[in-house]
Amino acid sequence: MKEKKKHPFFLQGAIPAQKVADDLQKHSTKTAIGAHSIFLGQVRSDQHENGLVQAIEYTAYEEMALSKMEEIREGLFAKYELSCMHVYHSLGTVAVGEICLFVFVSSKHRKNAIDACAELVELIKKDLPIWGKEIYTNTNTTWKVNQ
Amino acid sequence: MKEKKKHPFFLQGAIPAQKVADDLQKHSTKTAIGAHSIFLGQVRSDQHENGLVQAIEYTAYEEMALSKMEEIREGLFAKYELSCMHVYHSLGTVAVGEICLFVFVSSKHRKNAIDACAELVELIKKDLPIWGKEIYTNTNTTWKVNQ
Amino acid sequence: MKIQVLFFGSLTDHTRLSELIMDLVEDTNQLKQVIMQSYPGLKMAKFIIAVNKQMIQENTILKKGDIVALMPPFSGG
Amino acid sequence: MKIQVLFFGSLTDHTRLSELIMDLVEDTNQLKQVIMQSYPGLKMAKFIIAVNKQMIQENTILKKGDIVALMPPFSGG
Repeated sequence: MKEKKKHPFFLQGAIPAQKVADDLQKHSTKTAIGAHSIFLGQVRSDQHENGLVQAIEYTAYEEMALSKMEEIREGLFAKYELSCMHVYHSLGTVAVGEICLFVFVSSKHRKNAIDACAELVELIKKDLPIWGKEIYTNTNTTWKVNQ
Repeated sequence: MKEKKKHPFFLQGAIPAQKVADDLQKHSTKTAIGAHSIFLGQVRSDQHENGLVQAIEYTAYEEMALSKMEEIREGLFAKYELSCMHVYHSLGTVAVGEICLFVFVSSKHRKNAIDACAELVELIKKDLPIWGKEIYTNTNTTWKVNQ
Repeated sequence: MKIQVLFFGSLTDHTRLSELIMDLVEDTNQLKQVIMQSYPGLKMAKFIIAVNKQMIQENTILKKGDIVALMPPFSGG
Repeated sequence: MKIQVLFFGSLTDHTRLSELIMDLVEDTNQLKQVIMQSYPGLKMAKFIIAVNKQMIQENTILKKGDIVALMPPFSGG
């Protein structure tokens, strides 16, 4: 564990695009870093038989998600040579076109950041107790299913 | 080719962190996008036998790089289902801690964006006629060698 | 002390509540039986169980104060 | 019309120039010979050649107006 500072993991509502620039800027003093790999999840306006998605409402088993996220984080720091890792997930309503997931992994050489970021995104989808409910323009709702 | 608009590929000096937020924000109206994969290259303060890196000075065979980049772009659009792809590389001097490469790939589902972004970064390093000269704090210089 | 049961995601469409307190039962299999009597909609639902934030695969003995979470497939991200 | 020769990256440490115009030569092998006579430092340098922005692997016939680039290993990104 190279970094001890605690960030919140869950953010209420959409993650502002500006946060990506602000967080990136903070890393300019970490001059051992050579590569940043970032993943952003954006809410899509999917057309389902029940209607057109206009937002997703996220809920979570927060305590379990945080403890599971800590496990994932430690596993990836053990597996890859990383400088730092930051992850944010929305809770509550995120409208179409807005960001609901922000994953940010930095390392000295690119391969570690890229591979760890890709693996982290899969683990977040697979292992974290978070649920999205799709809200349609016609006010119908359906629980999201991950692919 | 889903996108025809032409961006510059080479930017003079460092790429501002703010550009990442601005470019991301522009994609909020593209509501078919579900995933953005971003890679950023940051200049490291490596310690070499000749000294401590304080900046990299980039030069390129610009015409060839642009034509090669167009080939790479078309190849990736043919191979992956992508919504858009933006790439920026610095020319001239980029100081330690600053960004010299910004790769931004978006798609409906995450796998395409993540895989295409990773492949694109490798192709940029391998196939584009760009050279970095490391400038040391003691004013020595050495030509960078990619790993 | 009793057992706290948490419901998440689509399961709350069947239970209309996200949390309940029930008397101690033997194990998670018995807990499922009791819960499904009250909320028969859960019989058709797909879910996994966590006891004290640890996912379990098999029937698990319960003790006073345990927190049992019923969770449908995750869909974060 | 002659041939334009471009030098990039570390090669310019040997040539002290980034571009020169020379009389037409037969092919890229002959071009290398001529260039290396003027800039013997290039004999030890590792480089690849592009003719009109296309990388070449083998000796290539040159014609008037061709642009030949001598490029050391790339180190962008």
